[in-house]
Amino acid sequence: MIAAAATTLAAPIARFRGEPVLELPQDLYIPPDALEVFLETFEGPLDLLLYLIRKHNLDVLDIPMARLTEQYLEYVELMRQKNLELAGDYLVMAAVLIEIKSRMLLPRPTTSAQEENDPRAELMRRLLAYEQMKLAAQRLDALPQVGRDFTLVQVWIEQAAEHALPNINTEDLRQAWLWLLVRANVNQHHRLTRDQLSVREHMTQILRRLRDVKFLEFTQLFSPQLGVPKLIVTFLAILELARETLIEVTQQGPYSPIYVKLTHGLTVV
Amino acid sequence: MDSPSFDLQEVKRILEAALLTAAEPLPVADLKQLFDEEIGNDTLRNILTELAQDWEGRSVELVSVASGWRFRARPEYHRFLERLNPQKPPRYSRAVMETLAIIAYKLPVTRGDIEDIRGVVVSTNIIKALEARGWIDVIGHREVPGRPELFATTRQFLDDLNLRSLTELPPLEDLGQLVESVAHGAQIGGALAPEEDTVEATAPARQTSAAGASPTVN
Amino acid sequence: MDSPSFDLQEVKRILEAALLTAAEPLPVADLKQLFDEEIGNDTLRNILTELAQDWEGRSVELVSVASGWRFRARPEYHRFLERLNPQKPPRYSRAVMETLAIIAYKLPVTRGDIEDIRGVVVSTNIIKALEARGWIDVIGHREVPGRPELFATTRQFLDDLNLRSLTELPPLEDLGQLVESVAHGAQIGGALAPEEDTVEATAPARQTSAAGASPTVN
Repeated sequence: MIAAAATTLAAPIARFRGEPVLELPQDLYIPPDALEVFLETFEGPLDLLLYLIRKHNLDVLDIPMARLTEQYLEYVELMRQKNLELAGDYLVMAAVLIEIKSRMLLPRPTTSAQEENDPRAELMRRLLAYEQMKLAAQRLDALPQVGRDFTLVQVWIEQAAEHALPNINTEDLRQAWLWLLVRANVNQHHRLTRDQLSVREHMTQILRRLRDVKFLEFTQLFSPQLGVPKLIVTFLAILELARETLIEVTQQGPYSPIYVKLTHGLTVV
Repeated sequence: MDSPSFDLQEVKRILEAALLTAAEPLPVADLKQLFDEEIGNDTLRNILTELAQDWEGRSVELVSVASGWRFRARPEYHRFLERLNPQKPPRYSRAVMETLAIIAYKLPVTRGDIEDIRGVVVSTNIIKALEARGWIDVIGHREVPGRPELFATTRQFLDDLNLRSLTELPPLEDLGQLVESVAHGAQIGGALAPEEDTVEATAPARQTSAAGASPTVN
Repeated sequence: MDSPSFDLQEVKRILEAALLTAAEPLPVADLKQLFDEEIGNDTLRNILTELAQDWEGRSVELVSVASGWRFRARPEYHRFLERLNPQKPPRYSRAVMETLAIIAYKLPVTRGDIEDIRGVVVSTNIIKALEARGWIDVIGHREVPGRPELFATTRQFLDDLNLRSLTELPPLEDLGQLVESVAHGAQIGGALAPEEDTVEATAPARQTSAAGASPTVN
């Protein structure tokens, strides 16, 4: 896959400084199932550009804009075709590249210093600034980190036990979930949305109500005055509870009242 | 005593590191897991006793309590330690926070559900601590063999966190992007290192591949 | 050096008890409060250095970090300790680490500054995760329209990386080196160039290329 691409590429490329001698290599073929993963490895347009520059051995001080732009646009087109969620940032960069390319086609005034007016200067600066931070991030990540790479010492003091209780906030819970995510056990089906959460909250409320009374009539579980969304969520909660066999929903016959009770034999705590 | 097949000093150093960093007393059974070599219970207990002797005359001592071995500050030094103003309010351990997060986001859940997600056994102490705090309670039983208790967070939990409803908890969507590819890890990490511990697997893979990967570039 | 009016060994024992039991790093100012006698800062620092030397060659070491002095288990022993506690903090994704690096090296920065460098929008999740970890916080606002928040890394960030100050961060690659590494990325960049190995580690590694990709080329 990438290997194949890289091989086709490697052979024909000549390394003349800033001078694209060869055709654009036909190296963009990536098997469809790998494409998404491949593109996801880029942290944004600058990252993709740096990849292209390296891959094609371009000179960052003298970027051949036509080639780079063409390459870049092909990737963007690929992403578009694959309906990958294409961040606006990639399109903005496309526009920047095209603009630089067209400015370079214009005859330059011979009077002023060309170096300073090089339309590529800003792009180069950004690429290098990003590369610098990218490397810094890697080195930072390589530093030993508490918990991940070393543990702190904390010896017990007997009377420490009666100290104040810890306080937490909602961000702590988010952080805790992040830790959970790290372990492969938490996967797709543990993803939760707000809506599911609200269903789960209502499930709990229903269980709590049924805990206090033996059973309730179906309609008693609903509070129409609280609005339609609430009704729907309550209904979904009942369905979910029934699915998880936490409650039983019974009806003697058509049009007779529907009763909801905790699953048979459930000892109420 | 037969001559041990392991480096006694190194065993001591490892025991010391484990005991000094542990939040709870460590039973001998746990301590045995520290070593690649199989060390017998008696041998280990002898080494622990030796280690305790090494620490005699210092301000911290190694003691054996009901649930295992632990270091603790000697009572004579408490008066000094009290002079240090407690720097920060105490914090719950990660195990407690993870358990609480699972109950809050997945309620109603059984202990088994929590263990499925966390991948480790949930200690009774954690559940008790959260119940004692009034943050979780049992709202019923799941009708499966064993009839496990179903836990949910309470009104007080919401009050203490200043929330009106669970829906005000931070949404969890996209959290996956913050950690090193969990989703990919499952597929790719697997290819690189087949252990279940993806986290472990990704870390070294990165470094090694840096060297290996370079030629791909052109 | 004048002869101390205190029992040096006892001072060491008290320091040891305090540092071994502390939940947070202890600054010299706090450590001074431990003693009835007035001990000068320099004297105390000398004693701390001596104490650190006493611990050399063991599995636990006394280190000085941004907020003060603390004991930690040496990283070399982490692989043993991990066996007792399989819960690890996350290894953050590149997006998080790049954001963190920009804040650490360019602080104070606004979200806009970060986005300028990374070339992509910085998600709120990333900022929140770093704030929740206690590694960054808002230290003010830039006085421009919108008054964007200025972020900086915290002391805890330094502590957690076992650093005393930002100057101990790995140095930034200088511009000349960068031009080299980008220009000759194919030759020497491999070791430095991260995205190739990411590609290697993700896309191609899945099936063939771990074997196929890297060495075959040229």
